[in-house]
Amino acid sequence: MEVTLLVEATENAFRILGKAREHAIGVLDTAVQLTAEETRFFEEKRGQLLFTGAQRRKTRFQNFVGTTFILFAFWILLSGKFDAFHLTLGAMCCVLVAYLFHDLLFANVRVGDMRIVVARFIAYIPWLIQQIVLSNFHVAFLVLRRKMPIDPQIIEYKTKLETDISTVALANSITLTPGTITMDIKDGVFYVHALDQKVAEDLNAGEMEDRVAHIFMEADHLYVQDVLDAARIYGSLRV
Amino acid sequence: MTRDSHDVIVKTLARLLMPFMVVFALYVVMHGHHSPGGGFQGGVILAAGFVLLVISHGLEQTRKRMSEKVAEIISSIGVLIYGGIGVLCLILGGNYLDYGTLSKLLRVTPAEARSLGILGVEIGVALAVMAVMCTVFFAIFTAGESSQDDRSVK
Amino acid sequence: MLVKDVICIFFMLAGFFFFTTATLGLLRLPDFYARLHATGKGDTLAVVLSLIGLAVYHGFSLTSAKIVFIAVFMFLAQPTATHAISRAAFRCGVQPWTCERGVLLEDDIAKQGGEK
Amino acid sequence: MTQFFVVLGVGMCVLVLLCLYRATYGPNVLNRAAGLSAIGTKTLIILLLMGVIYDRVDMFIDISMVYALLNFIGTVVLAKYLERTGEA
Repeated sequence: MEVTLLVEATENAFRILGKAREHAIGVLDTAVQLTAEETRFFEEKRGQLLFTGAQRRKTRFQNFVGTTFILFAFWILLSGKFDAFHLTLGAMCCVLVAYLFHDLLFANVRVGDMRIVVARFIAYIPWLIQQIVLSNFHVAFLVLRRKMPIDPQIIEYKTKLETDISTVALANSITLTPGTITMDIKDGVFYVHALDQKVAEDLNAGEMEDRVAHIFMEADHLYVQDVLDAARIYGSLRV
Repeated sequence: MTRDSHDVIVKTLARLLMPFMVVFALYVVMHGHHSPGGGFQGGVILAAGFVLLVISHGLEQTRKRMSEKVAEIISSIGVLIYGGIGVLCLILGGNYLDYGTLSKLLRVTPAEARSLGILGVEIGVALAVMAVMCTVFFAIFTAGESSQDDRSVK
Repeated sequence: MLVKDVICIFFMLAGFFFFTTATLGLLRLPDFYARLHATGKGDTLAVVLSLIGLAVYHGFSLTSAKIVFIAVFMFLAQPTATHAISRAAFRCGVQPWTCERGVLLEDDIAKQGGEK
Repeated sequence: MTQFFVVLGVGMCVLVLLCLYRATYGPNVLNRAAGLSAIGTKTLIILLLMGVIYDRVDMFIDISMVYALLNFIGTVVLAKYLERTGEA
């Protein structure tokens, strides 16, 4: 009787010990897994930080140099004096201002495709001037009539543009084209005041948005230069 | 009041315009003896640039470049430059702000010394005017609250 | 009379014409937003035309370059100022004038205005 | 040619007076702001015309540049102020 009890108790003890061992193994496995994940996470984070830091320093220096040159050209345009004293003064002023405001002029600009953007923007200007002249004749036509044929309304216009500068270009183009002004921008929705039904339909056709998107290479364009830049910096860091 | 106003257009245009505006103000200050302008006008244009920055980017972004404390220090430095040049002339044996006497110190002819002295005085005046205008604008914009207590300003 | 003067006079008169229409629009149009249509577009083109005329008259120099710079600046700044004012009005809840609340215009006249 | 500029300047002044009507009797503050902005752009051209008439364009160009700048900043600041206070 007592022997059987003893045997049962021993078996129970062994069973409990086995369970405990399994538990312990499970816990240890989880701990090892967690540690490995954590280490990998931190490594990735460190690499990322190193990468963004290097990129930021590089772009900051580029911005500084670019801002200095543009401002110095502007100074020469303003000053019109080419003796050594005034040029030195101008260079000092430009370096000071570029040091203080280097992050303003080129914020959110991708340096790689700057030339294409400028060329396309210059190609866009004649169309814009034609639209402005048309809009001025529209206003003159409205004003010089005895009875002004207008039917004002507010329309909402959803845009697919993402960056600041293209939004600004589209909004100012809308303001300058016939019969529409941009009243407000909220989360990519333009609230546009239109003078009559026809111009509202013209805007909703979206020709202007396509032109602006084509200039700034948005919504249908992969930034190849960006990928190449990032790959080069990252490779040099890893080696 | 102090938060970003989220107006993309004014923000972007202010961003693009600000460096040119500051360079133009410095041009007005530096060429005060050839063209209309001088210390006061240049200082006011500088302050207008900072006003545009506050309006477009919000108070917090502007405080990184020009806070109230920095404005106070700069205004003192401006007055110090102005008065220092005057007293320097007095020490060198001339009248107050008599730039001709600076030629002994700078080793140039009296005419050039006058030009340089006026330039220094104008830089001092521009710094003082800019800093005081910024202080006044900050005080009006935050409705007289102190700069540290941001939450009391809605 | 030089060719330069003729070009200058042409540009300045065109600018003056658009200034006039912009001012008349500012006076005559029925509500605030419609007036902004007049000034925002009219003044931009008129200022740019006048400045180009003056630059042509002055000839090729650094001063003309400055005038062209002012023209570029106005070209950017004028629509922005227009947008800023209209945004203030929109956020303040100023309602635009519509035909129902004002004088009811006939359909064909409205269509004529749209075709321009 | 000077006579042409003088006549043009006088015409601009008349336009400024017409804008002054909107800036004075405008139904609310926003209309006044729009009128003031229009006056500013016309004043810019008048300043340059004065420079051409007196043959000192290099001097007046700086003044008109400052005027354009301050006109823009003044309009934007006024608009932001009105937007913040909510009184139109």
